[in-house]
Amino acid sequence: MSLLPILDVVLAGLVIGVAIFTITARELFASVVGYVAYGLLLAFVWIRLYAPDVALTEAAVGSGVTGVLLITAGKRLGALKNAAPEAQPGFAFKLLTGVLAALVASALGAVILMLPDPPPSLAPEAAAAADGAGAGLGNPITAVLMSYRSLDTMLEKIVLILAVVGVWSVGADKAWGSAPAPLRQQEPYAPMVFLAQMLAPVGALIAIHIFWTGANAPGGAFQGGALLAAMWMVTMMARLTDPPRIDTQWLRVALVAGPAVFLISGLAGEVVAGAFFAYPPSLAKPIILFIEAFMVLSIAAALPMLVAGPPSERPD
Amino acid sequence: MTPSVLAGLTGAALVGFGLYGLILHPHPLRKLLAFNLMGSGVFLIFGIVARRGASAGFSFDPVPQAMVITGIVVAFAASAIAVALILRLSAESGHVTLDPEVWTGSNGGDTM
Amino acid sequence: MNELLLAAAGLIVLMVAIGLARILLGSNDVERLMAVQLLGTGGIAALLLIAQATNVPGVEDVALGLALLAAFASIAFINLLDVDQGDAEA
Amino acid sequence: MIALLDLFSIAAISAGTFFFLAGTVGLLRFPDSLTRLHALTKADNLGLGLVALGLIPHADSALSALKLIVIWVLVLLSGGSTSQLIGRALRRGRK
Repeated sequence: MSLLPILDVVLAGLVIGVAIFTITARELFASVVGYVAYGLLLAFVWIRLYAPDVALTEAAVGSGVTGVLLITAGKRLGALKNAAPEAQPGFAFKLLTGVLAALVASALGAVILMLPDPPPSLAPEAAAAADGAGAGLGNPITAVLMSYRSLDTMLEKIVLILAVVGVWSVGADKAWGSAPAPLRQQEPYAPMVFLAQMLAPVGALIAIHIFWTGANAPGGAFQGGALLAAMWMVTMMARLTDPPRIDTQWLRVALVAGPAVFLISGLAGEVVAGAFFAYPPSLAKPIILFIEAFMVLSIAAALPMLVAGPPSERPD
Repeated sequence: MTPSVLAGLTGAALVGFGLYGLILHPHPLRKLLAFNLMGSGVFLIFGIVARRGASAGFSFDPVPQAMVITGIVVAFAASAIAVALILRLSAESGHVTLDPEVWTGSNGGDTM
Repeated sequence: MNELLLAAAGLIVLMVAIGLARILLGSNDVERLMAVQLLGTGGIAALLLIAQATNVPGVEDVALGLALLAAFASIAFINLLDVDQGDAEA
Repeated sequence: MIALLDLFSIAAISAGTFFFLAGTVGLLRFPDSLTRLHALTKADNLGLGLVALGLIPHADSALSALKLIVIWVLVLLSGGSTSQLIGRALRRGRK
């Protein structure tokens, strides 16, 4: 195992190198390309930390979907090539900022080197809670998300809905109810249509698989939902579909379904099992999978709508 | 140096770079990108806490990991709102900048 | 065997890193995109090798997800490049 | 039998690593973007394919072996199509 530390150092160096490129690149496009590469690399770091669940989420949401959000925004700003050159800060200010950033980074580094030993851990507690309520889940992270910290997870779904509402409400008044602008203006080129047609069904299958195995193995509702969202966006970018009108009934139902089912299950737990978000032990696994299925739906609907942006005035 | 400590120090460095970019870049989307970079550094530091929880008779501490997953999604939602606001602001003001002096002052010098 | 897998993974990561550094630092947008594609593929290969050597379970699923996302990112960038190259607005 | 399979793995993974090497060298040394694209596709198609092939004998189950193949097919599909699109972007850029 002598090669592994070297590999880790190379990986860390790469992550930092690409991060520096992302910050210092002159153009927005190059910077976003760097950011997506950075997200992929970070996913490998997470794998090395034995966190495949986080790796998948980081790659899907942190890198992939955020990257698409930024380049779509850049395209809409029409300012990819010139990044407001008139407001370049002076040298003294740069130096001061550099010193401040270095101070913050070294303070954090010092804290990391001085972390308490033995480390405090909620693992036993979480394991106990998961054993009680989320029995039958082989993946402790899914158990934590759906049982031990289920209120957090539900509120986080509500944050997603609030974000969609926030993005929609930024649009112009007269555009309300219409569809967001399509992710591509002109007719797509044939290979892209082909790729989207091939990729989307396979990708949807893989997304559902990752959601399903999430009960016992790395994966889960977040990762599956994000992949499904990515596949929907692929079809939008190839103009196989366009973003739906924001007053469409099914869209709104899909957005609200996840948190609603979650909340109802939580309230039902109050009645059946005696506590908010308590599941009857014998039924815990099916109930959790049932809730997660609706969460996948909501995430898959919310992420593309966040990327597509507010409704546009043009009647597309 | 264990992989965890190395990843933690990487995270600390990322926070530093992100902060630098966040303060210095005039372009709002670049600021947002730097902010996301900073966030992922914080998540990484959180992640090594999860990894260190490994010694408590568990292969890792699932609680911080689950929170990082939640955090990544919330960070994305916040970024999406920020992007919507930036787009609206520049559509209204005609300038791609957050500097109030540029868009309240003379309306010459279109930066688009 | 494990040592060998790690050596192969290390070599691939190193290669991809060199390519990435060179292309990111000085070239045009299309070549940057190519470098990221190489990073995705090489990264998936290295991931599979390292996972085999260190016994992290369930990594095939992560690799599947990464393969999907690499394609997704490429499509998004090309979508943008087309516009950059001046396709007439429909 | 086990030794034979190991030998197969070693051969396939070494060959795969070689193609990554070749792809990177090509990406760095070839004179223009189109030839670099050519080098890149070798790493995509053959490099990852051979590595996946070499790992199949070590897969835990038939399902994970299948997943390795699907990963390769996905990369083939997206690599081939995006290369087309990149090539087109390059051609249009040159005009």
